[in-house]
Amino acid sequence: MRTIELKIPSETGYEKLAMTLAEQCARIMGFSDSRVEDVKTAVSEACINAVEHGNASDVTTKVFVTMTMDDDRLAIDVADEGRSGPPPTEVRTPDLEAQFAGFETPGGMGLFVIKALVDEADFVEPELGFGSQFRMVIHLEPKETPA
Amino acid sequence: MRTIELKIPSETGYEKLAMTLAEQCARIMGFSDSRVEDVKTAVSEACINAVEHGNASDVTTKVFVTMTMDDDRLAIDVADEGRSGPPPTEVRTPDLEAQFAGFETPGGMGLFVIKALVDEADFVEPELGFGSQFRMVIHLEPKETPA
Amino acid sequence: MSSAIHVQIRREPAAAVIELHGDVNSDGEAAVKGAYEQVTADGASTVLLDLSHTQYINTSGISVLITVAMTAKKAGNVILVAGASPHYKKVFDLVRFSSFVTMFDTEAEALASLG
Amino acid sequence: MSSAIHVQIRREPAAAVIELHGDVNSDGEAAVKGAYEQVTADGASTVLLDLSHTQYINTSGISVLITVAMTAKKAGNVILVAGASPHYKKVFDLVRFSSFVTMFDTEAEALASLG
Ligand SMILES: Nc1ncnc2c1ncn2[C@@H]1O[C@H](COP(=O)(O)OP(=O)(O)O)[C@@H](O)[C@H]1O
Ligand SMILES: Nc1ncnc2c1ncn2[C@@H]1O[C@H](COP(=O)(O)OP(=O)(O)O)[C@@H](O)[C@H]1O
Repeated sequence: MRTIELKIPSETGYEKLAMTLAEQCARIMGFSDSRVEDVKTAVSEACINAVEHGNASDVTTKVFVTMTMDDDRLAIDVADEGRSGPPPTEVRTPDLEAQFAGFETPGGMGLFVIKALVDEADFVEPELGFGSQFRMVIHLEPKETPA
Repeated sequence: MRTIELKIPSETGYEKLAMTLAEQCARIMGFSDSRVEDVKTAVSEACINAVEHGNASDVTTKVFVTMTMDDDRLAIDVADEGRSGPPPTEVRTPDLEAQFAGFETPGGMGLFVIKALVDEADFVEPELGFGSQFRMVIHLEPKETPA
Repeated sequence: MSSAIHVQIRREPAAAVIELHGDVNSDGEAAVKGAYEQVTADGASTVLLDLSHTQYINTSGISVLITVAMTAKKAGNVILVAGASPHYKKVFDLVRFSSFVTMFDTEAEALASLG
Repeated sequence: MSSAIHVQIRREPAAAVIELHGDVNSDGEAAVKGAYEQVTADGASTVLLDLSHTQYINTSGISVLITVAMTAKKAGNVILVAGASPHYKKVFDLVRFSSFVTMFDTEAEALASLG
């Protein structure tokens, strides 16, 4: 097991540092190209949520990303400082009919996309002792032999 | 000013995560391609020293990399847990004559190369309170306009 | 720090083409909307969004695309989307964006479909 | 976690070529030395190290190259190095590795120099 930790500013755009790091970890573990893309999108969306919701875009806050590389799974935890209350307890399916009809503002797709792309995705007890921590787990399929 | 922190395992190979992160920071700041290569090599050598010397390759230790992006300079600190005594106070010029003649084991090029590639490179007071901390600073040349 | 979006506009016989370069995220809203408004003001009623030059689209970027597609639909214009990578095509399918706009693998296929 | 070095050996009329793929670091010592021993055992007295397929060389990797070049020199063999990027050429110059082996931009130039 190997652990990599990253701390980035609460500013959109910096999620790309977490994406690249997650990509490298996923490649080291031998994930397929398409699984690597899934990981990158999931990490990006989780970091943007941490910046915009969890940290309410407060520039004095940070986003904490921890990647745990195990033999058969990659866990990625994204933690924020909880500036906007507790995280949601359920994930809504985006209603594009309503959005296209103008009844709803376009958006609300992040958590739904993450849930669809990774094997496990849940808010967990924050190890920081405060804020929110979102954990994503991606399993290495037997066919994706580590390099 | 933006600060990015990375914590990696004490194992050669993982320096590549720090290299990629430093590369992204340098590109965001607008460094030229050749300067980006300098940064990558310097970070790689500093991390390998932290793993092999500072942490004596003890797998329970970590290497701590901090990138500080300022308007006109990128500072990269590489800290280790100081498992093999204090860091060197001077940098030797590698003697390739002696190495080719077989009088010296090939090696001892890392700090020398770092010093040549970056604008400032020194061991500084460790902010962790223990271990060694090596600081490298690379100035953004006026012609390298940020993107 | 993102590689800011920039748009390139081209007039093809069958459609106005808006190429999206850089990152497609929330910052891109003004640029993409502006390009749509420009080409329709210039008389285009069929607009092709070419995503083949972008490597990064997030869900905020998809919201921007939805907003433009919605504006087009309201005005009776046609929006086509081309050049999304297999990964982003999968994401568009997941959120069902692809049920509301017509997707093509390449710009050439999109233009050919217009006859 | 590094992308481990692997070598590919080719026999050209003027020299044995050892292509280094992957990362050139301390882990590569056995592979590079082994390749050198194999080609010289097969009769080559001129050996070309082709670095054009590697993206990452660190100073431990340079030490490996020095060791092989030293072994060659002792045995009266010739080592040529080709294909280093401008950045690594700069690093080779810094440590003066390039004063001890002959460097060429490309394998073709290196082979041509052998007449
Ligand atoms: N880290 C977080 N902390 C607090 N609330 C969150 C966090 N992540 C998501 N949320 C809440 O869940 C909602 C849905 O998030 P998401 O599906 O990513 O869509 P969007 O970010 O576009 O609203 C957000 O609007 C927000 O209220
Ligand atoms: N982080 C560090 N902590 C303790 N000693 C160090 C550290 N970095 C370098 N050194 C010392 O400086 C010497 C020279 O380092 P370097 O020039 O990188 O060459 P090499 O690592 O090949 O010996 C090392 O052999 C080691 O004794």
